[in-house]
Amino acid sequence: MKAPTFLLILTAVAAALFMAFRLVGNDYLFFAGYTVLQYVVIATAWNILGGYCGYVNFGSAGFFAVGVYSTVFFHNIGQMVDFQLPIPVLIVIGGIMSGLLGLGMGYLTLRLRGVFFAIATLALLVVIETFVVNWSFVGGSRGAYIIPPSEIPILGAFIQYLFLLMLILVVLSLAAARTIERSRLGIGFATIRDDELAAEASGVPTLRLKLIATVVSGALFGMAGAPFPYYIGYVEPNSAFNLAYSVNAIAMPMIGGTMTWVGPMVGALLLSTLQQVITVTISSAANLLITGLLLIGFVILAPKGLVGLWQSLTAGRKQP
Amino acid sequence: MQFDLLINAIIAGLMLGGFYAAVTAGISISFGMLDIVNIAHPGFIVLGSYIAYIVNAQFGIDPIVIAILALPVFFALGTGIYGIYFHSFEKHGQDALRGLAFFFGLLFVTEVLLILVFGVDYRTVSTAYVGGSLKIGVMEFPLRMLVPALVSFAMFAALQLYMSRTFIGRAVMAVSQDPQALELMAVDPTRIKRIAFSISMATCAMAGAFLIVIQPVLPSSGREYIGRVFAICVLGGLGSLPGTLIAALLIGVIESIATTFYGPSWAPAVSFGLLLLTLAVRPSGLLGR
Amino acid sequence: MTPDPAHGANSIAVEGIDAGYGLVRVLDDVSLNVGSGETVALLGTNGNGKSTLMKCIMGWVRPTKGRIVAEIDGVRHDLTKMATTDIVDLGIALVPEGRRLFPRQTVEENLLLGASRPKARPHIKTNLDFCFETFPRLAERRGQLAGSMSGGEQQMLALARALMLNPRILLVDEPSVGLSPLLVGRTIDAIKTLKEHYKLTVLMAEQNFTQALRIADRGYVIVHGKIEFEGASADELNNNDLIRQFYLGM
Amino acid sequence: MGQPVAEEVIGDVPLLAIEQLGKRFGGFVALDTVDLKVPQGQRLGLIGPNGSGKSTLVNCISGTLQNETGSVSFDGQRIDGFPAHRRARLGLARSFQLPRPFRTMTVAENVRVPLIYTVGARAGVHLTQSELEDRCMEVLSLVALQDKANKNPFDLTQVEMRKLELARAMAAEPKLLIADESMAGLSHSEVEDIVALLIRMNERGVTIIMIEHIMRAVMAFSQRLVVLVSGRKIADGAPEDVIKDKDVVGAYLGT
Amino acid sequence: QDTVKIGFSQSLTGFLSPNGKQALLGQEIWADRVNKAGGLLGKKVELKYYDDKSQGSEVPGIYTKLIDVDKVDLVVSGYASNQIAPAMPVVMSKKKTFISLFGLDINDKFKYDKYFSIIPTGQDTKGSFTQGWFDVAMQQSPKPQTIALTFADAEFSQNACEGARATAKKLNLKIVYDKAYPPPPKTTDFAPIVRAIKAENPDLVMICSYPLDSIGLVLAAHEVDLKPKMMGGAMVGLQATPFKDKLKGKLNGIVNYETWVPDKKQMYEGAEAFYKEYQSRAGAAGVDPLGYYLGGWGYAQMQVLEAGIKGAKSFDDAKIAEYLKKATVQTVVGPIKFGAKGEWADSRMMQVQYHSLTDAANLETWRGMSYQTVVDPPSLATGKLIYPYEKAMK
Ligand SMILES: Nc1ncnc2c1ncn2[C@@H]1O[C@H](COP(=O)(O)OP(=O)(O)OP(=O)(O)O)[C@@H](O)[C@H]1O
Ligand SMILES: Nc1ncnc2c1ncn2[C@@H]1O[C@H](COP(=O)(O)OP(=O)(O)OP(=O)(O)O)[C@@H](O)[C@H]1O
Ligand SMILES: CC(C)C[C@H](N)C(=O)O
Ligand SMILES: [Mg+2]
Ligand SMILES: [Mg+2]
Repeated sequence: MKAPTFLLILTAVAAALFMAFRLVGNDYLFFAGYTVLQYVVIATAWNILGGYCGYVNFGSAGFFAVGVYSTVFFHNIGQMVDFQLPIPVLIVIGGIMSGLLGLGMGYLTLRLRGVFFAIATLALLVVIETFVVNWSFVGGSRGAYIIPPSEIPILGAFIQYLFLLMLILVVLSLAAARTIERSRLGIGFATIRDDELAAEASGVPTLRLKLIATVVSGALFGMAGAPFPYYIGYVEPNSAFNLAYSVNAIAMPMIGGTMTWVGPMVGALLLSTLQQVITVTISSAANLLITGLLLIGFVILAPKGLVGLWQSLTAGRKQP
Repeated sequence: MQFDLLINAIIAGLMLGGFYAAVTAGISISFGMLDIVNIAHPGFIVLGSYIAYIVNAQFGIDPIVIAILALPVFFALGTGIYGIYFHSFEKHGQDALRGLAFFFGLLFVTEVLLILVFGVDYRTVSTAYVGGSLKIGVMEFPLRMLVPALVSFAMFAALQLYMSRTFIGRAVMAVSQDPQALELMAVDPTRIKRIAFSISMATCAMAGAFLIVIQPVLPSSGREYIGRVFAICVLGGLGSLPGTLIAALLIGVIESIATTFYGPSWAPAVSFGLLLLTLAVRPSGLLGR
Repeated sequence: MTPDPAHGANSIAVEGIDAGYGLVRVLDDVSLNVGSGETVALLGTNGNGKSTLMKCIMGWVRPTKGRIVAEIDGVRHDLTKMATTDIVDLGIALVPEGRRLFPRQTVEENLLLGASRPKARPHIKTNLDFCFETFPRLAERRGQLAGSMSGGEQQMLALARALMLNPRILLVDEPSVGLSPLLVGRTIDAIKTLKEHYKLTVLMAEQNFTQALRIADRGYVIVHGKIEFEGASADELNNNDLIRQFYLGM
Repeated sequence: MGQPVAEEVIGDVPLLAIEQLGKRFGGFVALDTVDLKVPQGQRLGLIGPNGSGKSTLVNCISGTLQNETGSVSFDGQRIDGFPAHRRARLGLARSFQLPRPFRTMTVAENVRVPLIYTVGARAGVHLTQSELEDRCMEVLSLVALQDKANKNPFDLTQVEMRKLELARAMAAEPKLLIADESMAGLSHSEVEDIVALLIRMNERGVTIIMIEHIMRAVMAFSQRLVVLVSGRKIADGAPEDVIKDKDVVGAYLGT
Repeated sequence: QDTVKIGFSQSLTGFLSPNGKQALLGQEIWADRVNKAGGLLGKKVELKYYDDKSQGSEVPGIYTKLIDVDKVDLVVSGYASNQIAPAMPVVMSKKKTFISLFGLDINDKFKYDKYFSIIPTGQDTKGSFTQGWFDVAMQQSPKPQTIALTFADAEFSQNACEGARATAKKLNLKIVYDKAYPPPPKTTDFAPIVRAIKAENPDLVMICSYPLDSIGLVLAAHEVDLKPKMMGGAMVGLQATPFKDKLKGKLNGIVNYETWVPDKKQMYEGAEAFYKEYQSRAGAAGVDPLGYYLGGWGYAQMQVLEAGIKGAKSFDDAKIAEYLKKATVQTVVGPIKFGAKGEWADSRMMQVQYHSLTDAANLETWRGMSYQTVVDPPSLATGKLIYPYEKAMK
């Protein structure tokens, strides 16, 4: 399937989904759906660096939060000059901010391999969080209120607008991930994951590709985070830098499969939907327990994720 | 006056560092020596805290004594977990990422079990030395920090002796470098890893007791330590217990001085910034080989 | 100082083994034996299966056919299905291809690791003294990390580490790899010294046949996983056409 | 046997010029002031005992390692300091002694990588998808791996893995190809195949440096033979002369 | 349909859960009582709640689900600011009346006309946590001159400290130390903070802290021998029974805010019965055994809603809000009258001083008033402040 065709189909699916949701006409679907979609973008973002290039980012929450706080920052500026940027613009800005952070992180840490890289991203997360906590313009530790309008022309409820934006982000990020995966860039990424020395010897500019990956991945995280203040209405560092983002960003691709764009999406849809469902059915610690058990179960029983499981089921038994 | 402050800031930092060292000791073994990214380690430390809590509440035994009694329990727990880890991952070749996810899952499961058994309230222990403090000249040693720090130093000394003086200990230090070559020394690398991992889990009993002596504990308390624990381990240099101890003391002292003189708000950035810097300049850590 | 003398014969017999990796068969019906107290050379250029044979003896690679029997202090053991650690425990030590030192451990730590074998523990001190006496270089560098030593020093360390096991039978896989010609000679000499001191039975895989034959009692030539030639004496090997053909490409 | 080409004969700028190259690992000197000039179109054999620094030399030329002293020039341009991928794009390809295939890719994809990132990245070249496919299969058939195009490298035998290693280097359409022990473990006829293949490539104008222990192959292939011992060049000249050289016999073949 | 559904999110796991669960028990006891008495306007009450895991990001989804899917008739908030604020946009867009529990100054930003706050802070929300503390301090002699402020890097403590800072300035107290610290577990050892404060030798030490830091700071103060003339202020956590049990004698002398104490004057109608029931059920629910801090308040929150419904004789949000704006509601924690922004018309925040505690203190001690004196406001006072701090320490 050519990329434009794919984009078209994806858009059609998204549009159908949106219309179906509207038909049901219940805001909760949009709220829950927003969270699920947000995780699809986050898992896809993580996978571009983690799954395609093999560099594990522990600090996903930091990138997400930079998107969140870029919106808070421009919102607060907007309060002062009495002009608010529209959310799509804020998403683009959030993406740029997190992309820049990705670039910085790349330069600082990409010469580190394996766990050292992972630990460095974790350290970066703490440093950014401390910075935000101490930056009173964006609310510091006390948090910031971003009061969303409750209605919006044409669409009606504001959450539908946010949902639609996130849906567009999902379409874009999946299309981006798929395009990368099938492009020469994707092949380059895969060589980095497999063997950096051999990649260099085959002409792959590994450092540049890794920087591209950190920037693209960072930008997607940031874009996922940018509308969040409007979703939650009140942001404080604990909710923006929540460990759940870092954990889910890794867990979802792991459960779905890290080799293709489908894996993170499937993992995010599954895990995040499950988390939503559990939150509203068994109101207790069961949520964590199930995330934990699923994670353990999947990595033990389906090492290549759901996608890998599916592939080996459809491909039939291979010769020993 | 300023001089008093500095001296006491350093002392407080060293004691805090002693505690950090205890929290990191197990990671230094499992992650540093065995290449097992046991991100659930802090979760098991909290489990150690709860065991100290429950026994302390029932029988009034000192939490650190309880920890020592609980060592075999944690050792056995480690043996069990390593068994699962080995059969699911290590046997089929290393896959650090999947192992990581496994331990993430384990962290959650431990946390939930604690919630289910003990509820969500803060838990504390009562011991004679909480609140008291030893004074030598201008120097002050709050016993609540001093006792854990001293026991932690003793634990480090014991671990280091074990690692450097015994056959198993030496094998532990070598096992991740070339497990197959160990077989040529008539040593079963899997057994060595199992023992080492069990030891690393046993340290959770101690660190858990220290934690609950120093502050009240919640089932989710462990999460916040993940970053710090790995940071100290990497800063010190993988696989080096003395390195871990030094890094822990360094972080403790830096945080304490930053807190005393510059306001505590920036302390986390200082220590993690230091880690970033160290990684950029010397990726193998302070005492990395 | 001589460690406790051998109480009986120490020998190895490889009986018609096939072995390989996955689908690739590397060894094809290989048989050889090393008699008690002998030094036998296993000759062959790269990739002919020397190391694979060594791995079979040590239990790292399982033969698909045939068996391997060792006699230690006069007691026979079938090695074919034994675990590597148990084989080592019997008293068979291997100086592996690529040396396989623990690079981030010091020289001394590496040596002490060699003494992990329970039966070697009582002799640590005498063995260590002997190692340092034979390789004074190691004594000088006992605190240095093994990975930072030169190839020759590493080879000495690997040999010394194997001896810390207090073995009866010593297998050496290409001791000359990575060594300068001068060091090759010295290392080969050292093997001889050690063998005599410990009354060892030695099987040595080598490409450098001239050096190998200086100390070998006899030898086998392995070509593409088959024993192509068996020389009952060093001379017989020295003057063989096959060898000239394989080694010099003439 | 090809005619010996001694260095003095070379008029033009050599394709590869190495001057006073040095490399150490910690305290260990792996390469000690090596000089080597390779003219365009030559078939050079490089031999030396294990650990003599051959692979290290290849690494320094190809950029996998950076040399500490001396210089490396390629096609008239100083290239030391260049990252490996830039050198690859300039036309410098190498195979690895221990095969390093891209594990998660098929054999064909392995070969496609240099086609995209080396050939495709050169100025003025644009490969369409079908050209890419064609070239990929062409290279694979050179080493008789066309039937395994869609296999995973792990399904290959050691021998096929080596061929893949070589194919990947050839796919880069290099001016200079360095084959580091590509034949270890190959059978007689396979060795002959590979030698013939390398000679064919050479006839198309590719300069080749072959590192090998198999003397039969070395003698059949080389127009010139260089011997490295302990990081030093101890002999350089026509193969027939070099193997008779006393030092060489002493150091490499053993006395 | 003969039930009325009341929905809310509650922190049942995560770091706020000790308080969240305590409040939930209060809410459940209320529902049981109402149902036993025949329900509200003839309908049985059903509580519908979900765990927000102490994470604000869960809250918007929960409230939309409650309103749109579960079709609850009414909503109230969970505990506390961090979960109340994220619910506001949703609640506002659905035009629901919202009775919040222990949110600090939430409606300042939203200005929602159907918001009612259950927290005894009065109109000066930030200042009232510590106003009484300053009032008693300034009556003492020698009159305090200097003050140190230390507070956790978190929204509540920042706000409370902001109020305290303003008051201190108004009173011309010299601020000699004014620094935030990251709350635990980011900060493990509080001795350096306390020592830095001690070095400034302040007369007053105002602490705005969360539970873990409250404990850490009290212990560190003892270890370092910090003895200002008065210490305490807005320390969350000291009100909870497990923490009192942990600190015992080390609490002596501290003057801290309190929201309800089992003093005769505060035994409002229904209080005795409620706490009796709470305490009999606390063990099974695994929460604070006494429930003085949030159990009663969770109950009171629902009593306010109950009063609204009964007063409006309707479940209609607008009518309930209309009624509540004017009414004075009697609850187990006292009469509540709302003023501007839905905050209380008048503050009833107390300052309590702990004293005469020994290691023998136990649940029975905490049950009563023997160890604490209400020193402010005068209307609720049960005794005089022991001043300076050191005198009360023994
Ligand atoms: N782990 C392995 N997996 C697959 N094939 C292997 C493996 N190890 C060795 N081989 C192959 O088996 C064959 C014999 O290898 P072996 O190492 O036994 O040879 P050798 O005679 O010791 O050579 P060398 O001089 O290189 O050490 C070679 O073709 C080699 O490529
Ligand atoms: N990364 C490294 N770190 C330390 N030492 C190294 C490194 N790479 C190579 N060496 C050492 O440098 C020396 C030369 O190695 P090199 O691989 O170049 O030898 P070679 O001539 O290719 O040998 P072979 O015929 O075995 O392939 C060896 O002693 C080797 O151990
Ligand atoms: C102490 C309470 C009145 C405030 C509460 N802890 C909050 O976060 O808002
Ligand atoms: Mg070999
Ligand atoms: Mg080589």
